[in-house]
Amino acid sequence: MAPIGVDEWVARSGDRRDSGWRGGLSRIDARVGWWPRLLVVGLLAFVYGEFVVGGNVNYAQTGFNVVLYALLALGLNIVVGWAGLLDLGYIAFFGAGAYGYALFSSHAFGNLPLASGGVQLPAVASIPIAVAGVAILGLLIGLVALRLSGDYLAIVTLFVGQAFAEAVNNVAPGTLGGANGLFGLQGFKVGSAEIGSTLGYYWFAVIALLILMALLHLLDTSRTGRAWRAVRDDSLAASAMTIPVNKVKVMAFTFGAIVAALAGTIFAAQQSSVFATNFNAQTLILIYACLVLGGAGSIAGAVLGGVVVTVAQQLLSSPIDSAYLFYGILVIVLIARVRPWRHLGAVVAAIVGLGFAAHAIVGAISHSAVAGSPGSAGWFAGALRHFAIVPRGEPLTYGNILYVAAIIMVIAVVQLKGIRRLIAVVPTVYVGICCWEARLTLDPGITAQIMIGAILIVTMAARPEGLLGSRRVEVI
Amino acid sequence: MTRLLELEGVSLSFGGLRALHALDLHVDEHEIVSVIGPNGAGKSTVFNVITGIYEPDGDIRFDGQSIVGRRPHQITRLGIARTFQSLRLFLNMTVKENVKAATYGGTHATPIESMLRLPRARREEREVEATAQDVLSFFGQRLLGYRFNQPAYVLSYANRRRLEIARAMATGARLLLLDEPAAGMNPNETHEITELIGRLRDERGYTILVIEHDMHVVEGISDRVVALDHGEKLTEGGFHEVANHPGVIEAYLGRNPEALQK
Amino acid sequence: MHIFIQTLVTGIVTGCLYALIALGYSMVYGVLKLLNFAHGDLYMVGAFIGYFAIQWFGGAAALIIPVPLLVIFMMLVAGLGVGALGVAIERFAYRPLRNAPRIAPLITALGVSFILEDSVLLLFGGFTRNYNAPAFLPFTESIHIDGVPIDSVQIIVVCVSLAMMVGLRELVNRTLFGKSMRAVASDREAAEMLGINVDRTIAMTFFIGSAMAGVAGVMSGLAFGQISNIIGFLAGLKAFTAAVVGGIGSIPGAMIGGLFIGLCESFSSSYVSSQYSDLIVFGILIATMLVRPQGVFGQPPLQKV
Amino acid sequence: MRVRRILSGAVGVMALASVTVFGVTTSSAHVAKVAAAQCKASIAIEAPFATGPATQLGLEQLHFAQLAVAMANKANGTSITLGKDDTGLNPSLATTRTNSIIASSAVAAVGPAGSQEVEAVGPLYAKAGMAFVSGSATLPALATSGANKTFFRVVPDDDIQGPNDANYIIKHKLAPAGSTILIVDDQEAYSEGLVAVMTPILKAAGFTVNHQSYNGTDTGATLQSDLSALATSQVNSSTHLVIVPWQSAGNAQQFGQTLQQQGKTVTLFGTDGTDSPGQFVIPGTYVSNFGPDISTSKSAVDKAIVKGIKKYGPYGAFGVPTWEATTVVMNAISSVCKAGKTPSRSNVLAAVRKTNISATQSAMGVPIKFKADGDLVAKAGYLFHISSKGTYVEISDK
Repeated sequence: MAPIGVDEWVARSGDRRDSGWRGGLSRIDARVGWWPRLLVVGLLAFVYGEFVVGGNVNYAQTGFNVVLYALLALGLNIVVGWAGLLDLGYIAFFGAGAYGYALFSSHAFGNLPLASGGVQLPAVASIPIAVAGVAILGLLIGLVALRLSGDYLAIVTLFVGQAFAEAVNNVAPGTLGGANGLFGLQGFKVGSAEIGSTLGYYWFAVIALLILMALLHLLDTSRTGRAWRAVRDDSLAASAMTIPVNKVKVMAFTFGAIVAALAGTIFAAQQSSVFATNFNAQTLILIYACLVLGGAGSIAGAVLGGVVVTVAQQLLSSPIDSAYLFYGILVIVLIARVRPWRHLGAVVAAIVGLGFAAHAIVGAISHSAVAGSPGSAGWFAGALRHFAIVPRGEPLTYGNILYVAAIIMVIAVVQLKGIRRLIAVVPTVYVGICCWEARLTLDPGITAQIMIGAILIVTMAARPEGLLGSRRVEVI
Repeated sequence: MTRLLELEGVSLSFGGLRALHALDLHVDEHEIVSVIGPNGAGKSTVFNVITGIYEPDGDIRFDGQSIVGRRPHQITRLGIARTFQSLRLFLNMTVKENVKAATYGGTHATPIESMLRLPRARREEREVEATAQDVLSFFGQRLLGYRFNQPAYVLSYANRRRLEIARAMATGARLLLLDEPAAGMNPNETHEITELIGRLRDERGYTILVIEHDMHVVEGISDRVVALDHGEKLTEGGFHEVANHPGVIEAYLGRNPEALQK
Repeated sequence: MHIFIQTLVTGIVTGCLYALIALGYSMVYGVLKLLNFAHGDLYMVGAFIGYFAIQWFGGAAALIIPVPLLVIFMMLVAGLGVGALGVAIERFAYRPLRNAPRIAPLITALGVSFILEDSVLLLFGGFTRNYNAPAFLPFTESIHIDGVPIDSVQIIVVCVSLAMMVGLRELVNRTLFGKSMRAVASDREAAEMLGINVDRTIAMTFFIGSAMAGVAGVMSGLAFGQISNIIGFLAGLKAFTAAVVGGIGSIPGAMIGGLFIGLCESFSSSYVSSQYSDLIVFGILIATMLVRPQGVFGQPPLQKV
Repeated sequence: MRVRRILSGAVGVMALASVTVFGVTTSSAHVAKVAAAQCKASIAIEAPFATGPATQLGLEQLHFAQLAVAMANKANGTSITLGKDDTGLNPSLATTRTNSIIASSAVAAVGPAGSQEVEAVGPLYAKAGMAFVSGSATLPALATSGANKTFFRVVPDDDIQGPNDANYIIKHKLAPAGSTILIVDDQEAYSEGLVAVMTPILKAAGFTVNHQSYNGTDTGATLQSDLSALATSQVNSSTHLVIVPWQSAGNAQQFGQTLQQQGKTVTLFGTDGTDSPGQFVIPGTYVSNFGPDISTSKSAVDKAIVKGIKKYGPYGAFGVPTWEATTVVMNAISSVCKAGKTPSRSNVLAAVRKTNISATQSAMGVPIKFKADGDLVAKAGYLFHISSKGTYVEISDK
């Protein structure tokens, strides 16, 4: 028997969790060091850029956006994930970085006496200038934020972010361009060499990302990283353990700002223009989505979040791809939630049966009620033609009714238990499919937003700590 | 014997409520002093003013220099570390990280140095690692081995108390303030803690100021006992004289001396 | 003088609406410590319900029922509908996260806001609709103060808002529900142990808060005409400012804060520039927070060591 | 039990993988094959029809474009498809959309609607050598700056509309000589541009010009306090005319109502951005536009359009130019086909440059012929007066 005070249950808790294939993975995971993982990330990025993109601007753009959001999430992770400061003004640093770069690489100063024709510094000069400027901004805001904690901090920073957008929109329109923003920026340029293509910026961003991941990992496992997390868990205890809480907090703000600013400069150079609307609450929410979906507090999580959110958005923006995403998620959810297998089989069979039956009946009554073509293309569009009920033309009203119905049914399914739920799933899925084919595919842009919102809610309900995040206990 | 800690006419009041009143208290090098008193007597408040969480009137000197008005982390750097009655570990950090975090004040590598793992950063990391090992090993069986890399929140209550002490040790302090180290422990664990506190002084040379309710522990460890009530010192001296001091008995349990005798 | 009074009137009218929305924010924050970013969108939904109520009864130009009846009906339907919606959201989105890390419900709230805004966009399209209230509540029926006309809509807005605020105060201070709400706000676990039905209390809080936002939506439609699926965000932001300035979690705070923000806005745009009014309001907020983080009426959070 | 879990996990992973693979490998919107036999191609329209402050305008443009595609396909025997991209009148959104259009197989584009959007995407299209024809971007610099080499527009720019309006105001004494004219911009490129053009002309005519601005992106109560502040403190007894060159007809309507409600009697003068019989109906208002009112026109084309567009309900003057712009692109493609070539970006661009539509064939009432910089050769402008019943009446004499 173990000596008193050694509690076996706790001691073994680790081993208990390690069972099944997940356990296997996590054991492997535990053995691998940090730099092999980094290599894997780099390899994936290389494969995508080298073989997948293949000159397609759209893919290059997607890849760039992924890396950009990963960068932003990394920076946010310092402030939110490690130091535990709920900074809703993060977007301001991103914006400041972008505008900083824009000012030194465009005609912006053209209408000032000192620099007619504008300031056109090379990237090696303008990036450090912009980043340093923003670092100072972060320092100042950090100093101000010291007086606040928790939600109050969140509130003030939220308005700092809003104020930034308002300011660039209204102040000095001659220089900042007001609502028209600044455009015609020169790209990253050293001497005569200039990054011209989106793919070029993709590579640049990837390198920046890899370097940052390495540096931040080393920082996280150093005294500074420990201090940040200590302050997050209990700032009072931290201060009683020789940690200068305020200094540490300001440091976190500044580092977050620096990363955001770097991302901002890359963003501005790639878009070759900046607009106040690039830095609105919408973008902030997406960055938070990346971080929280991936798992706040984990570097890999932040990056994964960036991938998931951006790719999801990209897929959702085109009817064909979004169909794959939609049905893919549907399948995965069914597999994951409906156990055991015979139930799954029964449900799927029931859905298919219901579909063709309903289609046949409605078709018999009125042909035009099923004459419409499903919104999604691809190999299964043909099958869907005899499955989903889609009236002729653009059946908006019909689709809207289905949409509302689908939402209500989903809510109902969540409420039901056991066999009732199993039964309710069948019509819900079918209505969902019909709604998707008849309505949601007509407005990809809107659908994307709705799906993102849904993904956020579901993830938070299923796994509040995010995909790669570790479970947190909080003393409130 | 040199005076390590000295409180002189320390008073503190929250709005109208008077938490401490003209309190004099001193702790000598290598001494174990217990502070006793009924709930709300102001024991924890004493710790809070010493560690700089509240700023009192009067003077507090540590090793001869006044520490009133300094920030908590500065005071800890000078060599006063504490544990909390309501456990305040960094629950989401591993056991080892909890201890390492407490070495922040003792190390100086800048973030840049840490990022690039420059020589100073490497050296300090090694030292920190050693400190952590050393401090944790002090608790023998209890905190050793497989538990180092588990988050603190999986620890049992007793082990959380141990970890708090370990954390305090890692700050490199000379004076430990232990706030009810035996609270909520079973008799065996209580017994261990009593031994442990003794060893802290004898093996590690710490000076210890401890708040404790459990009279067995107090009796077992104290060189000197200070009794507080309503933020004022009732009496101080050896355990038995304090325990039999009528004021103390009354303060504790009105008119029922038996409880303290056994 | 004329300008001053006119500005004052505008400020009070907009301020009342901000106050109504702010109340919801404040109540929800009080019981759940949750910044419910979806609240502004509830107000937007209310505005739409009101609009469709008008269409239902023949449209602004050709109403088939007496105007007072219509106004009451709109507010009733919007209040109940949005209230129910609020309860549903709490039940399905927030309740599962009661004990999750603080950031989780925040993100969920953002998700809900996405879904509300874009569902309305999907169902009704993004173009602005107009209540066209003057058609049935003409400006001509108005009283004048020093040449400043105050029309029936403005009077309705102010009266209804005040009535609701007073009602809410009574509800919170006098009734059993009010007591249990305050209990839950101060300590949920303890309240639960004392046999208070926490779930029902929270649901009720959401209902009342959301209902007020819904009514506010209808009145803003009446007063300003234009509604679209994006009016929620800015209104929510401003109301939120109001709640914070007044002291988030405090009901009188929300009322005063709302009026304060409304007046700030109208005066800054009248006397400084409409261009910078938002900046000025945000400035005020940040200043308030730094001078008095817990807001004007809020209690400072106490720390136990 | 464990086996089952492993299986389920594996299946899940595979499903996810397949999803992403499919997703990444299937290209995005606007897919269309170009076959030599029949004249097939795809074009795209960028308009703010789903999001942003001007969805009314955007929907109108979308509908007229769809109509134009249908009509031209029928007339020319082509089968050209139209991809629709919503830009929310937002430059950054327009930039992303344009990138995906350029990545697609579209050979030319219609739109975008806003001048600030064109400023953002013009260089991108120029780089891709792809023609884009806007029906509403009127900022003069767009053509003259030389940054947008593949930009065309079927509408006269502000240097024509602005002076037209100012001169009309002067000529017809919409405000008594020497009185104050309030002109308010909504902080958009479009608005600020017009203000810059009109102000000096009005000043020269002896008016006192009071230039104010408000945040056009505000909504609800905030917008209201902006507008009523303008009405309260800027419209005084000496102000008789208020010019509102805004992009949102709804805001103009709300401003008009605020003025009425405050008992201020002034004349409003709106520009093309506010031209919307569905939304901006303050009686006695003047609204200028670059498009004619085709509803009363006798010409065959106009009749056909009116007939075709009926099902979409009320429309303003934004549809017609977009119809024209789309038709320009459609005709260019069919001319390429007639020449026996398969439509490509370069040859379509060339064909668009050579566009020559006679006044009778165009819905704009003027011949469509482009200068080198993409501007119209013809200068035309139209003016409407809103009757007491809230209907738009075209003013013939300018």
